[in-house]
Amino acid sequence: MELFLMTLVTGLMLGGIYALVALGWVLIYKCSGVLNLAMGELTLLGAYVSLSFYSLGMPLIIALLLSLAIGLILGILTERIFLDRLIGEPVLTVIMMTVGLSFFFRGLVEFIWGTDTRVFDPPVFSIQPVKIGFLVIGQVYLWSFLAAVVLLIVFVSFFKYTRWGLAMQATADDEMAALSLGISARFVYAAAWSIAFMAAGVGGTLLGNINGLNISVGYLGLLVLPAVVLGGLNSIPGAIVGGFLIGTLQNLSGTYLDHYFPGGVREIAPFVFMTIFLLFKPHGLWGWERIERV
Amino acid sequence: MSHMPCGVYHERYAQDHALWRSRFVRVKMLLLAVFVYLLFPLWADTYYLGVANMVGYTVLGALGVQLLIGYCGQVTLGHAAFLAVGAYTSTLLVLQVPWPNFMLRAGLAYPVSIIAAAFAAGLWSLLFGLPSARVKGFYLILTTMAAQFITVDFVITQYVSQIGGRGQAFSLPPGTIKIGVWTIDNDRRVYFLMAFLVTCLTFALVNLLRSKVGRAWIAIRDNDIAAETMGINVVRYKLLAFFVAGFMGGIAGAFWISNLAAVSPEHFPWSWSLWLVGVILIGGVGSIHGVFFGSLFMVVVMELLTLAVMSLAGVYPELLMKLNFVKESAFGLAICGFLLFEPNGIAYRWWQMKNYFNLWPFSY
Amino acid sequence: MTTPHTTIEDEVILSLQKVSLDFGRVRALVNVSLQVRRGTIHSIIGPNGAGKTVMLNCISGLYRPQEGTILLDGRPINHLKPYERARLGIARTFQKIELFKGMTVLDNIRLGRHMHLHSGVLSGAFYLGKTAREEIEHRAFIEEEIIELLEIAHIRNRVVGMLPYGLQKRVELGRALALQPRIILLDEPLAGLNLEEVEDMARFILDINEEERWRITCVLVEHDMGVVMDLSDRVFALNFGVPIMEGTPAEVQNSPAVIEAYLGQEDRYATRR
Amino acid sequence: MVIQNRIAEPTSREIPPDLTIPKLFLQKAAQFGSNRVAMREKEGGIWRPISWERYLKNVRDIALGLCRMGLQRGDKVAMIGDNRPEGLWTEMATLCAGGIAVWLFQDCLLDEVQYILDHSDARFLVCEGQEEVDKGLSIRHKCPGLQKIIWDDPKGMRGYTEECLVSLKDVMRLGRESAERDPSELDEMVQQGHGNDVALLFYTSGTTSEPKGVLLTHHNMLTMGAHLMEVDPCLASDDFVSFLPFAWIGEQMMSISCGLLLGFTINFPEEPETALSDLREIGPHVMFAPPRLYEQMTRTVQVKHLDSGWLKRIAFRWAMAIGHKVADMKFKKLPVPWTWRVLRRIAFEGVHKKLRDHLGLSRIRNAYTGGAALGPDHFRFFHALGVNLKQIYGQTEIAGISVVHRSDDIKFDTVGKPIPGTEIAITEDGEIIARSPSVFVGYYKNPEATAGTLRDGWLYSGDRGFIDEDGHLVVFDRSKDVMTLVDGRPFSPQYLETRLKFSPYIKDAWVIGDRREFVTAVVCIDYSVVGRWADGLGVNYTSYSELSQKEETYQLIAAQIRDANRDLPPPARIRRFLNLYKEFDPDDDELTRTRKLRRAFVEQRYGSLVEALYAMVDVYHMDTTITYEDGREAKIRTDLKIRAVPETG
Repeated sequence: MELFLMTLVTGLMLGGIYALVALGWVLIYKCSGVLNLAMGELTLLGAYVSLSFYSLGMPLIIALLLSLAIGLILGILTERIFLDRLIGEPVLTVIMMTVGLSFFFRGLVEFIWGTDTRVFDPPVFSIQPVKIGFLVIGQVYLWSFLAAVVLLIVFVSFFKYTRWGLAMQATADDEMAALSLGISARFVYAAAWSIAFMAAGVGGTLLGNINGLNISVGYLGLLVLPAVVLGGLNSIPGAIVGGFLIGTLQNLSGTYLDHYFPGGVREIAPFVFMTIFLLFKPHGLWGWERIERV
Repeated sequence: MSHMPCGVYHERYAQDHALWRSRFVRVKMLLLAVFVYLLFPLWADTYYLGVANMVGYTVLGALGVQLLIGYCGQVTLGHAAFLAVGAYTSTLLVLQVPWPNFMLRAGLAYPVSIIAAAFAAGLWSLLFGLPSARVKGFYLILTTMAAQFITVDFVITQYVSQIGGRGQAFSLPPGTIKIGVWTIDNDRRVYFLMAFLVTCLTFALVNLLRSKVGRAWIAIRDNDIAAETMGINVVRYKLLAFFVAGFMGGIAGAFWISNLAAVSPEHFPWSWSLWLVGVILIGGVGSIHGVFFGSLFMVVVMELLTLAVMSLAGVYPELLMKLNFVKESAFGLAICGFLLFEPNGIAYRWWQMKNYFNLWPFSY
Repeated sequence: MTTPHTTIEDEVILSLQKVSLDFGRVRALVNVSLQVRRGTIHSIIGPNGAGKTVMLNCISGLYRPQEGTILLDGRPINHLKPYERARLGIARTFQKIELFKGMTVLDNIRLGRHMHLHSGVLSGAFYLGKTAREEIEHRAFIEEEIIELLEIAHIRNRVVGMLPYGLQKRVELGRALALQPRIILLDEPLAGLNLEEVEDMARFILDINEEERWRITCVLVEHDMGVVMDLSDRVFALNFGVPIMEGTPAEVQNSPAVIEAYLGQEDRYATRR
Repeated sequence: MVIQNRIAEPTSREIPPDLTIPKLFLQKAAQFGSNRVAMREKEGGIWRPISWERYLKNVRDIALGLCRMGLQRGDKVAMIGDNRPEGLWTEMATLCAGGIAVWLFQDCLLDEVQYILDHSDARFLVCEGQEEVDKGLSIRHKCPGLQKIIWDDPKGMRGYTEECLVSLKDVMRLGRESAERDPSELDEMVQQGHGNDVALLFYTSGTTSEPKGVLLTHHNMLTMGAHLMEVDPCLASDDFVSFLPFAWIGEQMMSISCGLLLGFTINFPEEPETALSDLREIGPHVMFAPPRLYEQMTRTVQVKHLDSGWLKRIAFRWAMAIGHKVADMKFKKLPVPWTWRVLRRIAFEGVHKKLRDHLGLSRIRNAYTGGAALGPDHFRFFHALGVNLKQIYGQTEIAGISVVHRSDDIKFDTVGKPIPGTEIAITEDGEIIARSPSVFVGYYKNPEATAGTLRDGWLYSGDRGFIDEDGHLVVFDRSKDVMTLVDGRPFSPQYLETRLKFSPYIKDAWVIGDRREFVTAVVCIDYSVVGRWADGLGVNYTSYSELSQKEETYQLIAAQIRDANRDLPPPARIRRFLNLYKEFDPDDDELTRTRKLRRAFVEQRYGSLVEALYAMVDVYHMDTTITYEDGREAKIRTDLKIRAVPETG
């Protein structure tokens, strides 16, 4: 029981980070219909940028803010250069564009920072675990989780209450209507990509704090996919719930199934779960019943 | 509609249905065969043969991807899994099965293993094609991705690789790969095997595409509702497409072990799946020519890049170490560039060029 | 008006019994019953949104009605998938042409032959023996029976998407004919055609209905009242998913209920000059 | 009679007087049997070959079938339909049975059909399908001689129950049964024939009066074919595409006479509409067509060339310039220097070869044009491509041909030299007369006309012409078409019109000047070509009439006319012109169905326009009524500009 709760809680905490990245993913899809397979590389890029600034001796917050700023610029550039012209193209084209981007960014990251695992040095969070009741939780997890939750709240309130957020929602629902309200779709697309870059950067930085940073952190970008599929691709709450679910599921299967299937169950379980889930509920938990053709 | 020179007419349907309908094309194909089977292997040294083998391997892998994406409309991002299944099946059969002596002497073990590998990969692919009965588009892409991770990163890495207790990689001692009396132990022999397999699989796919099965696939790609009212069992044909694509992938994988000293999961990463899709995108989706153009283009460009980096190494030695990262980025940029500037791929350009000269000196 | 067929006139080939279909809160079909006799041309008329196409979709299996039974030759086919119904001899054309636009006319019609072809993957891959023989046999069939009938020899190798609309309609009919169906469901085959093309198409419909070679029962959804009244043996009128009446063209034409349904839409549904 | 000028060609090929077409047919069929393809028909997308053996069998069945149905020697069998093997079989069968074949044009009006059927006393009418049967049925009661209507294509024949209708299948079945009883019957029937028997009854298109029936014997047809083949031998392996009406003597000449004499393969297109693309598939070695077809080909090339990219355009112009240069040298019989030969070779490989491929002339050895004059520009165009195009001159009355160019001796303003065995002379009135074994025996049931045309064995053609210093015959346009200016100088409007129409921008032209001081023209621009040209310049227009009246268009057309004027003597040059606000249209009776100008009609219709052209005004206001396709009429008020053509420099 204790083990179960422990696993569950760490899972949830990890899930918070997933949810954050998943949010960025869904945002892009909602606004511009792009199914983004480069999310993992966005994460990498953001994390490495923060790490670099941090290694220069800046406080983490400043490093993070700087990486957010760079994410913002990169987001706009990426959208402008690569994706703007693909509006209305077949899904495969758009997906492959993000695949191309992912190769490009990964190569770039590897080229600049190499493939060795790098850690935030000195560690940002104390290694001393925190005890809450009978639960023992690494501080890293706790703080990461809190940071993720705070950011999630910020983003969600941004969509719910600010003019820009509403504009983005409007564009997602009906581009023509949005245009008639004087909202520039191009602006919204760029904004979506910027926010995605920023969310991914934060997520990556947090993950990097937990296990150290190497190229496999980019795997996060793939784990996000089961999360958004569970949520139904175009639902922000869905993505958040999906993120938490996947984190939990991953941890649970790592703990309980590893015994039966030694090896990488932890990494594979979300995908197996997703495949089975899709067979029964092809549109996710909150998705539209819309068939898209590739 | 294909362009035919004046004075080419057919008196029988067999002539009209022939693959190569005019003498010009037949001569062209003959010259191509002479080049591929005679001139090139005579002329090429180990380096060029190596490059050619890489091209051939890419073609073999990409044919299945082209079938699924280009002709059946089922996007797959996990094709390397089936190459891996093929490679591992073949390797295990060659290494682990106590073949009777006469078979070993006759060099039958490897050929038999190729066929077994093809079937194994085909069935494995069929299994992961099952969701295509229910899901489409992006969801299908995800399940094919799942195929990659489950197959390579889980089943093969964690279980298959442990067979025989050799650890991660299966080494293939020289002389194990034998077809008949013909030991495939150098690049030239690998080249001939490659050329033979590429010829066979290309013909098989081209023929399929002009018969019942291929037409059904294309119909499903273009308009699945109309296809169903034509009496086409859409699910069956989708699964068949997965099977055939996996089958071809299995052959590709089984072929590739002849070029490897050891087989390990690293040979079949997810990026290789993506690479294959990139190849058909660059070559041209829905075109057999495209498979060849894309493979040639990608392999040759990568080789040129290597050469360029080598020559720069004097100035900036670190570059040499980071060659792979440069390649990765370049591949990514190539895909992006093609999607932006040549979205129909090289095959379309080729078609346009042919058209330009066919219509010469007119434009229509 | 066509001459009545004497031989198998009374046999009901297709029947809908109390079929109802809802889309959410929208009632698309309400208790629709229909008996189509073998060898007849049975038209379904009704104003826009009356549920005519929905009826065809139910028959061909694209929609599953929530209630009621659809019988072919007295056997229920409700549970069958569209492709299984096609194999029982139901072919159709679509209101918005659903051809395979990138293929040639010939390949489109070849697709219609799909279920009459029997070669598998292996023989297809070698394109020898059975496959090659079969391809030739069916090519001959397509040429002699369909291309000849529909007068599309001059476009056989053209890509369908590039053809004018009227010819596309004709190719779609050809593709449906290639199934050698017993019943053909024609969803507005005349829509968007010019006068000459309408005459051609009407002639083809009569041909496939009357020629000894084909003898296909036609279920026709059409707006062009003039042609409907000329071609049909029976007419079935529908409004908002509810059957209004069924009868001979003359009866339906003079029925007050039908006139009522069309009231205010006279202009749109007036026959072509 | 004073014969001023006479040329004759000796012949070495004698046709035995008792040889008939069927006898020759049986010989060839026995010779080639099942080894050779007699004809191909494109059907179901492939060219189905028909061997000589099958050909013979089908002809036998039809011939015997017709006999069982009561065909007697000397009976007429009328035929109507497109070009298809069945047509040729029936004709051959008729000849075998000793009958006389009468071909009707597919587009004959009902009155004509009735006149010809009635006048020829045809007992059988062989129709292709429903359309022709309908024609036959509707005039049957007016032609008492007509007994049976035979049809071939079952399409749409479902509901026909008339008693006089028989399907060709049934006829053939009758014949087959008969042949099984007596296999030698056909041979015996054929042996009864003699070369002097009448084989064909041809009705010459009656532009002025009722059609006249030309009676041609077997000997006429065979000698004509043999003599033409003496000039330009064909090979048995050659291909010929039969797509022009069988009722045109030129088609009979190739399909029946030459085809039989040599046994080349006759190819039938799938549909009349696909004739040109089918022609391209076959790539014939020999063809004979009226000028219209060649004009259409050059026009296609000219128009397409304007639409192609700059590189293609430059290559085309360059290659055509070389081609023209070399062709001109050949016309003048100058030696071609090696430099030009090399250039021509390059131009040929680079452009000409491909152009010929597009036109379906890749394999052409001899191309003939006849029936009317082909403009010199067109003529030069084909020779520039290396197509050996020759002018043929002849009438139905002389079995189609009496004069033709020789391969190494082509002058595009002449029609060449008489074929072997033919004598040509000019009477003192300038009329061309001819004598040969191919001259017909007379008009059917019209002795007065016969007497007028056939005197002392000479055929009086009614054409004017002279024999030039090289021994070539030069034919003026049909006498009635040559016009004279007010000062008595002759000029030929048709000639000018074809010259104008060589320009891709000009679709039709009407040249005026009979008994006037100078020559003027009414031009119909080619809307699509001029339209694209205007788009390129950024000229805005919304309709044909607007585009035709643009100042830019006038300048363009003026330049075209100036080009056409270039080599002409000053009096024959076009001085003033206007662009018509619409195209000439066969539906408005301004053109014939073959797009020939109905001069008399347009003169009457546009009389006031003509006056304006000579009234030296710059603008003509016109009110006119036009009838739309759906029968509506509309009044149109237009201002038509009239411009002078700048002098040629």
